[in-house]
Amino acid sequence: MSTASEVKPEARYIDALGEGMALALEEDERVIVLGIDVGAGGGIFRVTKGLHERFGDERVIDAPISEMGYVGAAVGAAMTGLRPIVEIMFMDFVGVCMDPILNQAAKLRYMTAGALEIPVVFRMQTGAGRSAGAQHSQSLEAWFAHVPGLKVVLPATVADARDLMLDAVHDPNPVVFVENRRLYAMRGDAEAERLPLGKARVARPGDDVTVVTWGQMLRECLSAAEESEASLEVIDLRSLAPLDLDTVVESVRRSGRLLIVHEAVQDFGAGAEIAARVGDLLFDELRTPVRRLGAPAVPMPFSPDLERALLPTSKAISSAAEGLKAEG
Amino acid sequence: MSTASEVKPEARYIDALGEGMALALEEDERVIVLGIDVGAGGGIFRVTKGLHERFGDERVIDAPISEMGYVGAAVGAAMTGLRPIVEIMFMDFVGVCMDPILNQAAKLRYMTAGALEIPVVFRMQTGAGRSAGAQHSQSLEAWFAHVPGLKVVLPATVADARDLMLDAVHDPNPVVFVENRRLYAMRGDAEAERLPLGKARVARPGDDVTVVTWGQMLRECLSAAEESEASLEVIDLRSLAPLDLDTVVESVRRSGRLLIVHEAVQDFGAGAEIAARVGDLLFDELRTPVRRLGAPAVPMPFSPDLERALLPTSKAISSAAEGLKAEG
Amino acid sequence: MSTNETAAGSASGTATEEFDLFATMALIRAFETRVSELYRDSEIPGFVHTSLGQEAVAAGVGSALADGDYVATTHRGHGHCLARGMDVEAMMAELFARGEGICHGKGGSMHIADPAKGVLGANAIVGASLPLGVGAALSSKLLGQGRVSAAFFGEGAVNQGAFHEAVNLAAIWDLPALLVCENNIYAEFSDSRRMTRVPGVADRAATYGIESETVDGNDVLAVNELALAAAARCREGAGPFLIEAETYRWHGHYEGDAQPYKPEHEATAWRERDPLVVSRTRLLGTGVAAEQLDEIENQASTRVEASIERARQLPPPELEEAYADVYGE
Amino acid sequence: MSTNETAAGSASGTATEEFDLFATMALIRAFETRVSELYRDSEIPGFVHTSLGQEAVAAGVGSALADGDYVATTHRGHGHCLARGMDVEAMMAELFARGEGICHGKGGSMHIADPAKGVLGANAIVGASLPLGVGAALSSKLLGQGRVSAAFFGEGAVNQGAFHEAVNLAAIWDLPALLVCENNIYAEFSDSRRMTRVPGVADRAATYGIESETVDGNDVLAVNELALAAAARCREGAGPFLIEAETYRWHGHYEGDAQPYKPEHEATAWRERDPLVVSRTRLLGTGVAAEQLDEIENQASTRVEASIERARQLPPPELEEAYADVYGE
Ligand SMILES: Cc1ncc(C[n+]2csc(CCOP(=O)(O)OP(=O)(O)O)c2C)c(N)n1
Ligand SMILES: Cc1ncc(C[n+]2csc(CCOP(=O)(O)OP(=O)(O)O)c2C)c(N)n1
Ligand SMILES: [Mg+2]
Ligand SMILES: [Mg+2]
Repeated sequence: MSTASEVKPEARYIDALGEGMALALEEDERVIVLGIDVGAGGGIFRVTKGLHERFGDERVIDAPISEMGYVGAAVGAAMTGLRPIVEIMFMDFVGVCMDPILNQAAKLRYMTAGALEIPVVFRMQTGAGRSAGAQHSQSLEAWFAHVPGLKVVLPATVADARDLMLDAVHDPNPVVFVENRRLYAMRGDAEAERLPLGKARVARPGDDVTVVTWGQMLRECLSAAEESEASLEVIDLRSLAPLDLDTVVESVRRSGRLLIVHEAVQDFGAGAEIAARVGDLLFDELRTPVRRLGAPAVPMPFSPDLERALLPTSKAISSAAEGLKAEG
Repeated sequence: MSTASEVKPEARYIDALGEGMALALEEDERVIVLGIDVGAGGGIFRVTKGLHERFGDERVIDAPISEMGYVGAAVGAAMTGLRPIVEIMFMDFVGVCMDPILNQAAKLRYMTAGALEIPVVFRMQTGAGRSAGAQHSQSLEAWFAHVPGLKVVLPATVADARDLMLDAVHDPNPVVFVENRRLYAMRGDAEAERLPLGKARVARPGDDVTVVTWGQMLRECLSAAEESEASLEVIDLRSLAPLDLDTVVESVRRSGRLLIVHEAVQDFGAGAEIAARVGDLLFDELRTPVRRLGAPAVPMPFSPDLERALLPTSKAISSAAEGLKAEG
Repeated sequence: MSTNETAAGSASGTATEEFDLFATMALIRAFETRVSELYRDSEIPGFVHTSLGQEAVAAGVGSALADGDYVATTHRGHGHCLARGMDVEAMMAELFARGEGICHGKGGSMHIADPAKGVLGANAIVGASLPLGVGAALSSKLLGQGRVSAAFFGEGAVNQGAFHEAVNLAAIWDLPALLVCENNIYAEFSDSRRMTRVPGVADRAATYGIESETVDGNDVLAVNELALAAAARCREGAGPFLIEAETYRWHGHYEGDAQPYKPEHEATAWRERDPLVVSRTRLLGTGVAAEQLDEIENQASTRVEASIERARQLPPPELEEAYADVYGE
Repeated sequence: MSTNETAAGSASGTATEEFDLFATMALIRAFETRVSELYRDSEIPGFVHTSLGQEAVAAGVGSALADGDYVATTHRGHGHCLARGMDVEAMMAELFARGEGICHGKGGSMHIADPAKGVLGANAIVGASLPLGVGAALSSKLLGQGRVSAAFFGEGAVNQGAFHEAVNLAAIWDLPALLVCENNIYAEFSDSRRMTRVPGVADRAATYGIESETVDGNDVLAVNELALAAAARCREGAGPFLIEAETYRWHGHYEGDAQPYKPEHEATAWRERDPLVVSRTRLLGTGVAAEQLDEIENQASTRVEASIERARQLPPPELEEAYADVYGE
C-alpha cells in the first residue's frame, strides 16, 4: 500500500478511504478498525481490503453481528486509549446500535466535565440509488447533526475520502463519518487542496445562485452547474457539525439566492437548518426564498424506476436554480 | 375509573393519559398496554395506574428490560391484529430500540404496498427540567418527524392527553406519542374542543407575532403571551407529522412575524423545518425573519441551575417576540 | 420431544408426504437457480440472497404450518415464501420490480411479503424477524387464535441482542413461537464458529428455559417431522420451541461472492448432501419412479420459467406507486 | 474455580483484610444513608438510586481491583465509586450539583465518574456498562496493559441485548473483563424471577462459553476472594469471568418508592443478613474489638458529614460550565 503522496491523481474514492485508514493505522498504534467482515474479507464493499493482511488480527478486527455490542465496545475502547474506526455497514443499522452513539459517545465528555475523551470514528455507508430497499437506503445525517457532542462529516470527493478520514481519526471527538455508496467507484483528483474538518469548500464559483450540498449530491450539483443557464456557485459543506455557515453566508450575500440539495428526505432534513439560519441572517439580502431539494417523504422503494424518480437529479437542480433566478 | 365525560374539568394531564388508555382498552379488545412496569406497578410515573387491576395480565403487560424485543414484538403484534400501546420509559431509550420504529413500523406498510397495517402507539416520556441528566432529558421528536411512515403527536393540554391518545390508538399508522414529564402534574380543562389528529390549535389569538410550539413549551408561550407587550398568537401544533402548516401560514399571513419555540436542541431541530417552509411560502409577506428558540447545542446538564439556564423561558419568549415586533 | 420420538416419527413418514415436500424443494431449487442467473445478468436489481442448498428447511418447516400461521423471515427468505404457498408469478414479478409484483415493486427480494398467506415478510435487518415473529405469536395467544408464528433466522443473527430479547419474551409469555435457526455456518464472509465459543444454537435454548432440538437441515423429512411436532406443541400452549437446522448455503452470501472463506472440502461435502438428492434417494427406495421425480422438477422449472417470461413483459410500477401506502387512512 | 476453593480462600482471609473491607462498607453505608435522607429533603436533585444493603459487592470487588483497572457501572453506582477510592467530597459535591463536583455538576448521581481512578462512570442506560466495560478490556488487551475492566450490572440488565452481545464479545476476544452481576432480585418494581425462566445469571455464562460463579453478595470476604481470583485470572489472559453476587437492595428503586412489590418476610430476612453485621460478627470472632469497628463507622460518618457540610457551602456551577466540554480541541 502506498503513502498519501503516492495516491494516483485519478484514484477511486473507495481506495482513498482505505488509504486514509491505512495511514491512520500506520502512524498510530492506537488506531484499530472494527466491524462486520472488515478483516480478511476486506469488507462487504471492499473498503477495508488489504488492511487485515497488513495490520493483522489485533488492529483490524472482525465483529459478530452485534452492533450494539461492538459499537459500544468501540466507545469504551476510545475512552481508554484506543482510537477505533468502527464500521456500521449501512447507516440504516443505527436502529440497532444508536445508544452508544447518542447516549454514550456524544455525552460522556460533557457529563464528566472533560475527564473522558472519546476519539472514535463511526464509519457508515449510506444512500439510495442501488435498489437496496427501504431498510438499506436511508440518509439519516440530520439525526446525528441534531445531537450535540458529535461531529458529522460527509466526504464528497476522492481527496476528502482520505483527508477527512485522517482528520476524523485525529479528532478528539466522536465523528460520524458518512460514505455514500454511489461514490465508491468514483474517480477523481486525490491531491486537491486540503481544508480542515469543519470548513466548507466552494467546489465551483458562480454568481446567480448558491447551491449548498454534501455527499453524493455534490456530483449532481456540479453537473447541474455545467448544464444550467444560471451561474451556480456550488458549496460542498463537507461536514454538518461543525456547520460552516460563514462560507454559505458569504456566498449568498453575493448571489442573493440559495438552493440546498440533499439526498435525505427533505422534511425535517438537515437542509432545513441551513434554510432557517440563512433565512434569518440574510433576511434583507435574499432576493428569493431559500429553496430545498431533497427526497420526498416516502420510504425508499425497491424499484429502480421509482427510486430514480425520487432522488434529486442534476436536471431538477438546474431547473430549481433557474426557477430561483427567474423569481427575482 | 371514570369514563371520558366524567373527567373533572380540572383533571391532571397524567390522569387524562390514563383515561385515554382506559377508554381505548375498554372499547376495543385488541388494545393492549405493554412496557416496563406498566402493570401492577402502574408505571414508574404512575401513568398506567389502575389499568392492570382493571384489565388484567393479558391486556396490561409488564415487559422485561428488553426494549428492542418488546417494542419489536409490539410492531409484530400490530401487524397481526392487536393494537398495542407500547411504552418507552424515556424517549432517550430509543437508542436501544430504534430499529422496530425506524425500519419496521415506519416502512412495512409501504414495502408491502399496503398489505400490512401497523396500528401501534409508541408512548414515550420526554423532556428536561428535572435534573435527570443528559441521558434522560432529550427531546428527539425531530428524528421521528424525519421518518416517513410515522405520525408524531405531542399533546400539550389535558384534553389532548386523552383525546390524542384515543386518536393515536384509532389511527391505522404507527404513532409516536410524546409526553413531556413536566406536564404530568398539570391541571386543566379536560373538555376543550376536540380537534382531529393532524390539526393545530390556535391556543390564543393575537396580532403581532405568531408563536408556534408544542408540548411543554405551550405553557411557557402562553405565559409569555400574558406577560408580553406584544400581542402573541400562540399555536399549539399538536403533531409534527402530519404538520398542519395551513394553520401556521394563515396566522403568519396576518401577523407577518413568526417565532418557533421548542424544548429540543435548536440546531437541526423540528423548528427548522417550519422556519424553512414558512420562509419559502411567505417570503414576500414576512415582516421580519422567522426566529427560533430552542435549547443550545449541549447535552442537558444535571445541575438544575444550568438546566434552567438552557431551556426557553416565558421571559425569553416574550422578549424574542418583542424583539421581532421592534424589528419590523 | 426427544430425538427418539423424532426418529420414530421419521420412520412413519409416508412417501406421499415426502412427495409433496420434494415438490416444494424442487420449486425452491428452480426458483433460486434462475434468480441467481437473472441477478447475474442484471435482470433483477438490488440485493439478492439465495437459499440454494437450504431448501429442506424451508419446505420442511413451511409444510408443517397451517393456514393462518405466521412466518417472519430474513434477507434469505424466498424459500420460506414459496413453501408457504406464495404465488410464484407475483414473487418473480416483485423481484423484477414490476408494478404487478406482490409488493408492487416496492419491497423486492429482501422485503418480499404476503400477509394474506401469513408471510409477514423477508426482512433486511439481521435479527428483526425474531421480535416481529414473537409479536405475531403474542397476537395469536391473546386473540385466542391458536396460530403458530414461525420466525426464521440465521446462526449469525443469534449474536444480535434482538435474538436474546425476543427468545426470552417468547419464553416468559409462553408464546406459540417456533424459532427456526438455519445454521448454514456462515454469516456473510464470517465463519460463525469463530463468532461465539459455543456454536450450537440449540444448546442456547436452555439459557432461556425453552426446549430445542437440532435437526439435519438437509433432510426434509426430519425437518418436517420435528417442525410438525414442535408446531403442535406450540398450538397446544406449551410455549416456544427452538429448532436448529444444520445446513449450508451453496452460493455466496450474495450472488458473485467467490466464497474464498470456505474450505473446498467442506463445500463439496455439503453439496454431496444435496437435500433434493437425499429426498430423491429415499423416495426411490420407497418405490417412487425416477421419472415421476424428474417430472416434478420439470414442472417446477416450467412454472418458474413462465413466471420469468411474464415478469419480463410486465411494466415497472406507475410513478404514483412511489407515493402510495406511506400512511393508511 | 470451584465453590470449594472459594470457601477455602474465605477461611484464609485475614482479619486485616476484612478490616479494610469493613471500612469500605462502612463508608458506603454512611454515604448512602445520608444521600437517601438528603434526597428526601430535596437537598440533592435528580434521580438517586442507593445501594444500601449491597455494600459487600462494591467493597469486595472494588478492593480486588488494582490501580489502573477500569470500572464501568450503572445507575446504582455510588458504592462502586467509593470502593475505588473516589473522593468523597468531590462525589458529594457532584450529587449536590456543585461546580466543584467531580463532574462540575454536569453528571450527577447517574453519571458520576472519575476516569483518573479508572471509574468510567455510572450510566443511566440499563445494560450500557457492559459494552463500555468490554471496550475498556479491549484497550487493556491491545495496549498490553494487563488491566482488568470490571463491568457492574443488575440482574434486570441481563435481559438487554447489550448484555448478550457484550458478553459474547468478551468471550470470543478473550478479554480481561470481569462481569459483575449484582442480583438484587428486583428491577424497579419487577421481580426479576418473573422476567426469565432461568433466574440464575451465573448459569447463563455457559451459553457464552465463559466461566462464572455465584457468590453470597452479602459476605464481603467471599465476594472479595472470588473477585481477587477472577481478576487474577483475567490479568493472566484467561479471558472473561462472570460473577453473580446475590444481594438485596434495602431501599426502593428510587428514594420514596414504598416497595409494595416486596414480600415483607423477604425484606426482613435480607435485612437480617446485613453485610456490615455479617462482617462485624466475623471480625468480632477473630478478636477485633467492637469499639474499633464502631470507631470505623464513626469515622465514615464524620467523613460523609464533612462532605455534606462542604457541599452545602459550595456554589452551583458557573453558567459557562453549561457550554464547556461539549467538544474537545
Ligand atoms: C443489523 C444488521 N447488521 C448487519 C447486516 C448485514 N448482513 C446481512 S446478512 C448478514 C449475515 C447474516 O448471517 P446469518 O444470520 O447467518 O444468515 P445467512 O445469511 O447465513 O442466511 C449480515 C451481517 C444487516 N442486514 N443487519
Ligand atoms: C434502556 C433502559 N431501559 C429502562 C431503564 C429504566 N430503568 C432504570 S433502572 C431499571 C432497573 C434496573 O434493574 P437492575 O438491572 O436489576 O438494576 P438495579 O436497579 O436492581 O440495581 C430500569 C428499568 C433505563 N434506565 N434504561
Ligand atoms: Mg448463516
Ligand atoms: Mg436488580
